[in-house]
Amino acid sequence: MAVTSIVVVVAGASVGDFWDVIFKVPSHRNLVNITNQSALIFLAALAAAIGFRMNLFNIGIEGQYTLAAYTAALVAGQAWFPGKVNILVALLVAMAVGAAWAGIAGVLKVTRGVSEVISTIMLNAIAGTVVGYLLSNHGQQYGQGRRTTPIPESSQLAGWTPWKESDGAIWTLVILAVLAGVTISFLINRTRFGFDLRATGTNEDAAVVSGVEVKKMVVISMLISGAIAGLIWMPALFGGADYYGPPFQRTLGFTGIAVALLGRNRPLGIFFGAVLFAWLSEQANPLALVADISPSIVQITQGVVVLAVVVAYEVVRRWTAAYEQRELKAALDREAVSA
Amino acid sequence: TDNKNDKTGSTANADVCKTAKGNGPKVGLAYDVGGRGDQSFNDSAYAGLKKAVGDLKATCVEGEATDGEAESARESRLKDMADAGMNPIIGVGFAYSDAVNAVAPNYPDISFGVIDGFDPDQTANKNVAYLGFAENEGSYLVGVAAALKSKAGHIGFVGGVHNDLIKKFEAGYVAGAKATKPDIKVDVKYIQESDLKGFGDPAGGQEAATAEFDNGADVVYHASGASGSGVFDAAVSAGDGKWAIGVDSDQYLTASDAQKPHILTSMLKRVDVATYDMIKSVADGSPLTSYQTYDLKKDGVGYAKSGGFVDDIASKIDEAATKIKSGEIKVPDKP
Amino acid sequence: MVVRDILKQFPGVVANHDVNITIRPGTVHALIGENGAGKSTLMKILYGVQRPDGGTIEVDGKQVRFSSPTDAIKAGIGMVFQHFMLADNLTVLENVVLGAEKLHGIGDEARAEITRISDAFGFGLDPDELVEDLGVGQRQRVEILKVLYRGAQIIILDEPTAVLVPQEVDALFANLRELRASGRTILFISHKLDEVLAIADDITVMRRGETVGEADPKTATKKQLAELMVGSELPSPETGESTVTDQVLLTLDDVGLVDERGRALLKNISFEIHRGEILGIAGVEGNGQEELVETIMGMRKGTGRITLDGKDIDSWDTRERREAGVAFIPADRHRHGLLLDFPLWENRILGHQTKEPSSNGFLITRKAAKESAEQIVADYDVRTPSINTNARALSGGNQQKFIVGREMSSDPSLLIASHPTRGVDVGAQAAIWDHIKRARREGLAVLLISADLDELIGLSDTIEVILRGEIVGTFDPQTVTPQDLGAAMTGGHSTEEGGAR
Amino acid sequence: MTTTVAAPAPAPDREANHTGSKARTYFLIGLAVLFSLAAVRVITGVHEVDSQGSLRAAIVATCPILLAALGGLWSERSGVVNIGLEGQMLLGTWGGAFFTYYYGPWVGLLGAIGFGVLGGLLHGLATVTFGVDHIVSGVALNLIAVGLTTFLAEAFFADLDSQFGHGGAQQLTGLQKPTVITIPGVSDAATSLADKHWFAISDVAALVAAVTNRISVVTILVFVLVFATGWILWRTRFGLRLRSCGENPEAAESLGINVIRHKYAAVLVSGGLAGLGGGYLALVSSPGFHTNQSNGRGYIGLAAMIFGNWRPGGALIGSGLFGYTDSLRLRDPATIHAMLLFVGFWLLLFAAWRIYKARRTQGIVLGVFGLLFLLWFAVTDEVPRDFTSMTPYVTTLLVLAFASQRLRMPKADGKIYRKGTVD
Ligand SMILES: Nc1ncnc2c1ncn2[C@@H]1O[C@H](COP(=O)(O)OP(=O)(O)OP(=O)(O)O)[C@@H](O)[C@H]1O
Ligand SMILES: Nc1ncnc2c1ncn2[C@@H]1O[C@H](COP(=O)(O)OP(=O)(O)OP(=O)(O)O)[C@@H](O)[C@H]1O
Ligand SMILES: [Mg+2]
Ligand SMILES: [Mg+2]
Repeated sequence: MAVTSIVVVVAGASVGDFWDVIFKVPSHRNLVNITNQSALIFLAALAAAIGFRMNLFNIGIEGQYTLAAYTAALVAGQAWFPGKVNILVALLVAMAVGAAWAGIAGVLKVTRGVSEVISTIMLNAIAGTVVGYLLSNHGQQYGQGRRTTPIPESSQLAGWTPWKESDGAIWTLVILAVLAGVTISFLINRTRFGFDLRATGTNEDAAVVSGVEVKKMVVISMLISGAIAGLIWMPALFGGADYYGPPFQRTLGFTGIAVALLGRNRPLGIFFGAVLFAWLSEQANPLALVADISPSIVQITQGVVVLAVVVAYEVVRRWTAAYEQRELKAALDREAVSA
Repeated sequence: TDNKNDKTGSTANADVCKTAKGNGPKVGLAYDVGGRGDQSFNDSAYAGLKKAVGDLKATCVEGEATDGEAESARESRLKDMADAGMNPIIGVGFAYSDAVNAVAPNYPDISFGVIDGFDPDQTANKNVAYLGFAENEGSYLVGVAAALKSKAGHIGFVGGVHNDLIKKFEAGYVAGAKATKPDIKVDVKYIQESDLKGFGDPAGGQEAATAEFDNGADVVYHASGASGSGVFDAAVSAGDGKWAIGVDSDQYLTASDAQKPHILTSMLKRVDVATYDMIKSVADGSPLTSYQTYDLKKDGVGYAKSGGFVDDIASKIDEAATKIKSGEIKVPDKP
Repeated sequence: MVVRDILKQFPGVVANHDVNITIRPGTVHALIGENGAGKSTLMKILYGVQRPDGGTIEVDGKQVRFSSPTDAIKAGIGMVFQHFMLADNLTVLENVVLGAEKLHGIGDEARAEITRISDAFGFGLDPDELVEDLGVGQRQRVEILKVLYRGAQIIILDEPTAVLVPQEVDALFANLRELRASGRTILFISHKLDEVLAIADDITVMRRGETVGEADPKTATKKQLAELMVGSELPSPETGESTVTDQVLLTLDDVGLVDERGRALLKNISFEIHRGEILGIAGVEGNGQEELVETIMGMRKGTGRITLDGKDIDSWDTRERREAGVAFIPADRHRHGLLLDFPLWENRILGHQTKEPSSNGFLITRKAAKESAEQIVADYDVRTPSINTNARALSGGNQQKFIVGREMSSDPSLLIASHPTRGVDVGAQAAIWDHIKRARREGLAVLLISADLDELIGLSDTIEVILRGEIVGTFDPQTVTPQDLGAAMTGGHSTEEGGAR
Repeated sequence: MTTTVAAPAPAPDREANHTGSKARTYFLIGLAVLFSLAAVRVITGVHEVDSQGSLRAAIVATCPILLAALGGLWSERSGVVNIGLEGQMLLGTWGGAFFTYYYGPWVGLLGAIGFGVLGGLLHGLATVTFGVDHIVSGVALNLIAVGLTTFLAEAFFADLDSQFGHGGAQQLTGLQKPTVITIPGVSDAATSLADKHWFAISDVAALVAAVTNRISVVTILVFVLVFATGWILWRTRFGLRLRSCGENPEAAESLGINVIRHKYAAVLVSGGLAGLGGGYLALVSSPGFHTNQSNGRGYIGLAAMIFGNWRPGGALIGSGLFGYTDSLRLRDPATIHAMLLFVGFWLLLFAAWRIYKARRTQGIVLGVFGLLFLLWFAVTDEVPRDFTSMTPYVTTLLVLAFASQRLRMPKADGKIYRKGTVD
C-alpha cells in the first residue's frame, strides 16, 4: 500500500483520491463485472495452480486458453448440434484443445527433458500466431477485423440479472468456475491422485520411492491444467461475446499465474486473489475518470501485492516453524520432567 | 515549439478537461489502449476535443482502455460517462464498436460516436455515428508523391499488422504509385501477421524498412503506428535521398531533427476533424448518425506539406486528389 | 585447542552436552563414538558451521567465537566433512582453490601446487577433471587435498576413511603422520577402533552427546574402547533362534545395472531371501547398496531377473512392487521417507497410497488413515504432540520410528531396511530391532543394509558383503567377527577366505 | 588389517586439456555452417540469406536477446533463476530513454543498467533474503515492471519535447544515439567483395562488411561482454566463487565464501545486463523508448541461455539463431524458404551422424524430418507468411527437443538457499 501511495505521489496525483476510488463501494454494475471477471481469473489461476502444486511451471495458460477459446468458438459457431448440446460440445472441445496444447509441453518434458517454462513460452507465441493465421484466412469479415461465425441464438445463455437489466448479467457459465474449483479442490485434497500430485510437488524423491510415476504425473497434470485453461473464456463466450474476434480478452493467462501465486495455489486463496484482482481492474476505469490517475497503477499494485504477500508468507512460515519447534521442545521437556 | 504542440496536441499536460468550464456540450472521450499522448490516433481525437472546448465551450471527461481489458470494462467506461451526463460520447477506435452497440440502446437520448467503428449487428442504432475514413484515398495521394519522388523506380511499404485496415492503406498507396509510374516496383512488408504488437515495435519497423532501402527502394511509406519511428530512422541510416512517409498525423512535426530531412510527407487521417464534427453536430442539435465516411471530399484524409519537400510536385498530387473527389479515379480498398 | 562444556540442542535432541576435550598441538587426536553420538555436531561447531548453545572454545590459549567457517579458516582450522562438500560441475582445481584463491591464484600456479600435493601423497588427481567424473575414493582425496592446500594448522577429518580402500587408508595415515611431523594438529573421527589405535596419540570417547572418557592408545585395548563407546546399556541385537523357513520369497538372479555412462554399478548379483530370514548386506558406503535397493524397489531398471514370491517382477513398477507387499525403510529419511511439510497422518499415507487404510483406491480415507497414524504413534512410541504436527518438527529418531511403524503396519512380506537405526538413540534402536525381530518371527523376509556391523551381525541370518557392486563374500553371523567383515568389505580378504556357511 | 589385495582406483585417463580440440571443433562446425549457407545461397539465388544487410539486421536483433541471455547466465550460474529478465529489460528501456534525454546516450546506457540493477535488487531481496520461490518473484517483478514503466512514461515523458527528444505518454523518440563507427577501407572492400556473390568468399566478406560498416559501439560492447562474462565467470576468483554458489552453496559456505553476497552480486549484474538489453532496444535497435518495448525478448533470452547450456558461447549461438531467424522474416520472406533447404541438409547430416553412432531410431527420426524439409522446399515456392513469424519459436522448440538432454544446468539452480544448513 505504501509503495503504491509513493508511486501515486511521484505521479503528482492525489493519494486520497486514489484510495477513495479503490475502496469505493462498487455499484451494481461493477459488482456484476467483478463477479464475471473473478470467474475468468479464478479459472486461469486454478489452471496455473494445478501445475504449481507439483512444481510444474505452466506459463502457457495464455496460449492454451487462446487456442481453446478460438476452437470452441469455431465449433460452436458451426452449430453442428442443437442448442445446449452445442454448448456442451464446445466446452469439451475447449478442454480437449487446452489439454492437448499443454500436453505438448508435458510430453516434451518427460521424453526430451525440455523445461516446461521455456516450451510453454514458445507455445504461447505459436498459439497466438496460429489463431491469427486461421482467423485472418478463414474468419468472417468483421469491421476492420475478423471473427468466427457467431454462435446460434439457441446456444447463447442469458445469464442471471440480479439488478436492472442495464447493470448487466452474471454469466451462466460462471458456474463453471465454481464447479472447477470444487472439483479440483476435491481432486487435490481428497483423492489418491491429488495426494500423489502434492507429494511429487513437495518431495519428488520421496514420491518416487512411494511408487508415484513422476513422468506420468507430469503429463497428466499438464493435461488437467490445460483442460481447465481451456475453460477460461467459456463463460464470456456463451455469456455475450458470442464469437471469437477483436473483443477477446487477452492476458488472462498471465493474470492467472499471478493470482495462483498470490493464493498459494489453494482454491480458496485463489478465490480471494481473483476477487481482489477483478476488483482492482474494475476500479481502473473510475481511476482515470474521477481521479485522473493512469490505470497502469493498478498493474503496479497487483505486482506489489503478489510480492508482498509471498514475502509475508515466507516470514510467517519461518516464524511458525520456529514456534512449532519451541512448542515441541516445551512439550517434550514437560514430559521429561513428569517422567 | 508552442505552435507545433498546438497542431499535434501532443502536449498532454495542458489537459483541457481539467480547466474547461464552458456551457457547451459535455463530451465523454474514451481512448483506446495508450490513451492521450500516443502521438497518433488518440492524440488526434484529443486535438478535435480541444478545438471543441475552444470553439464550442465544451466540457469533457476522458477514459482510457488498458491492455487486455475485458469487454465489460469498455462498456463500463461508456456507461460511467453516460451516467455522468456526457453527450456526445466518443469511443476512439474500432475496438469500441461492440461496446457502443451494447450500451447505446440503454441511453437513447445520448449520441455516441465510434472512430473507425461499425455496427456489429443487423439492428441499426439510431443514436450512433460510425466515423470512418477513406484511408485508401489518402494513401493514393502519398503513393503518387512516392512515385514522383522515387529516382530508383522502386518504393516500399511497411504495415504494422497484416489486417484488413492496413491492407486498405497498402491498396491505395500501390494504386497511386502504379497510376503514376506503371512499371514502378513496390516492396510490401508487414511487421506482424496478426499480433497487434506490430504497431508498437519500432525495432521491427526499422528492420523492415532497412530491408527495403537495402533492396533498392528510396521511398518507404509506413502504416504501423508507433513502429513508424523505426521506419524514419531507417531512412536516416539509409542516407541522403532516401525518404519516409508518415501516417495519420503530420509526422514531420513530431520527428527528431535528424529525421525531419527524410520525411517526405504524411498521409493525414483527420480524426480530429471527425471528433470535432461529432461534437459540433450535437451542439448544433442535429447529431450525426449512421456511417460517416471522412474521405478526400470531406477533408477527412489528405497529405502534409511540412518541410516543403513535396512543394514541387504538389500540383500533380492535387490533380489526383481532384480526380478522386470527382469520382474519375476509383481507389481500390483491397490490394 | 581446548573445548569446554559445549552444549548444543536440536529440537528434541541434545546433540552435545558437557563436551570437554583438550587437544595437544602436533598430535593426532581421535574422537570415537557410536552413530549419533554427536561427533559431527561437535566438529561443525569447531568449524563455525553451527553455533554452540553454551560452552567455550580456545585455540592457542585465546578464546575464540566462530560465527562462520570463515572465522575458523582464519584461525587455521580446516575440515573434511563426513558428506562430500564438492561442486560436481567444477573441476578438481576449482573445487580445491575455491575460497583460497589468494594462495596461488586460480591458474597454473595453483595447478602446479595441486599436482605437487597430489603427487606427494600419491592421490593421482588430475586438476582439470570434473569432480562429477570421479569415483568416491577420488572425491575423498579431493576433500583432503582441499584442506592440505590451505595449509591449515588444525585439520578436522570426519570419518575420512569410511569410503577408502585399505591401501588408501594406509596412504592417508602416512600423510597424517607426515602432517603431524610438520607440526600440524589433526582431529580424526571414526568408529573403527583399529584405525584409531593405529594412528592416534590421544583418544576421546563420546557417547550420547557427551565426552565420557579418554584413553591412551598405547595402553588401551579395543575391548575397553568399545565398552566406553557403547556404555553398559547397549541392547543386544541378538536374534535368538533362527526362524528361517524354506519358502523362498525374493530371488535375485544375475542382476546388473549400468549408469548412463555405461559404468557398472551392480554386477552379477544373485541371492535368495526366505520367509523369516534376515539377509544382511555389509559394505563400505557407496559400493552399490543404494543402487541394489533401488533396483529391487523398481526405481531403476537393471538386467537379470528378480522374482518375488515366485512371480517375475522385472516389468513391475515401484507401485506394483509395493502393492505386492514390499516395505521400505530408506537410508535418507528426509529425502526418501517423508514429506516434511505434511502432517504425520498424511505421511502415514506415503508409500501406501493405494491400500487401506490410506485410501479406497480412488479417495483418500482420512479417518482410517488418521486412526492408523494414531496407532503407529502409540505402538512405536513416537514422541509428538499430535498426528497433525508436521513431520519436520519431529526429532530424527522419532521420525525414524514413525517410518518403521508405517512400513511394518502394512503387513509386508518383504522389508527392505536401509540403515534402519541410523541417528536414532539407543532406546529407539532397541525398539526398532525388536519390531524387526518380531516381524521376522511372523515370517517376514528382510533385506538389511547397515553400516553398523554389530547390528548386522546381531540381526542377520546371513550376511553378504558387497564391494564395487559385486557380492564378494557370504558369511554366517554366528561365526563371523566384525574384523572379518571389515576386511572383506574393503577387499582385504579374498572371497574364498571369506568362508562360506 | 590386511591391506594388500585391492588395487587403487584407476588413475584418470582423460585428456588433460580439452580447450585445443574444442576450439578446433568449433572452427570446423563454423566452417561447415559457412559452406552450407553459401551453397544454399548459390543454389537458391536468394542472396539475402547472408547479405551484409541481413547480417547487420541479425546482429541488431540478436544483441538485446543476447544481453538478456547473459543476464540469465549470471544469475543462474549463482543458483538464482531469473524469469524477471523481461521486467528488468523493460525497466532498462525506460531508464535508458530517461537518462539519454537529460544527459546523453552514455549516461543513458548507465541509466538503463541502473534501472535493470534496481529490478535485480528487488529479485535478490525476494529470492535471496526472503527465500521466496524464484519463479514467483520473477513473475511478480515482470508484472510490476510493466505497470511501472507505463506509469513512469506517462508521468515523465508526456511533456518532453526539445531537440533532445520528443515525448509522448507512451514513447520518447528522437533520442541521441550512441556512437556509430565505420572502418572505411575494410568496409568498402568487403562490401564490394560481398556484392560479387562468389561462393563462400562473398559470404565471409558480407560478414566482415556487416561488422565494419555503421556498427554501433554498443554492439561491440555487447560482444565484449560475452567474452567478459566468460572470462570473469571462468577465469577469475570471483567467478569461481559465484559458480560454486550455483553448484553447491553449502560447499561454498563451508569454505568461507559469503554465498549471499555472491548471489546478490550475480543477480544485480544479471539485472544490469538485462537493463542494458533494454537500453540497447531503446537506443540502438529503435529510435527511442516505447511502452512494452521488450515484447517478450527477456523470455527469449532465457530460452537462448538454456539452449546455450548455461554458457556464454552457447547463449551467443542461441540468441544469434533467434535473432537471425526473426530478422530474416522481415528482411525477405524468400530467405525462409531457402532456409528449408539448409535445415533439411543439416538434419540429414545429423541423422547420418546419429546412425553412425548407433543411435538408429533417433537418426531415422531426424532423417525423416530432414527429408520432409527438403520435400517442402522442393514442392513450394514460399512459406506462408504467418508461418514465417513462428519460425524463431518453432526453431527454438525443435532444437531444445533435440538437444535438451545434453544440457546441464547448475545443480543448485532455483533452489532456495538458507545460510547455515551445511551438514
Ligand atoms: N541439524 C540437525 N537438526 C536436528 N538434529 C540434528 C541435526 N544435526 C544432528 N542432529 C542430531 O544430533 C545427534 C548427533 O548427530 P551427529 O551428526 O553429531 O552424530 P555423529 O556422532 O556424527 O554420528 P555418525 O557417526 O552417524 O556421523 C543425532 O541424534 C542427530 O540426529
Ligand atoms: N591464505 C588463505 N588461506 C586460507 N583461506 C584464505 C586465505 N586468504 C583468504 N582466505 C579466505 O578466503 C575468504 C575470502 O577472503 P577475502 O579476505 O578475500 O574476503 P573478502 O575480499 O573480504 O570477501 P570476498 O570473499 O567476498 O571476496 C575468507 O574466508 C578468507 O578467510
Ligand atoms: Mg446495432
Ligand atoms: Mg557424523
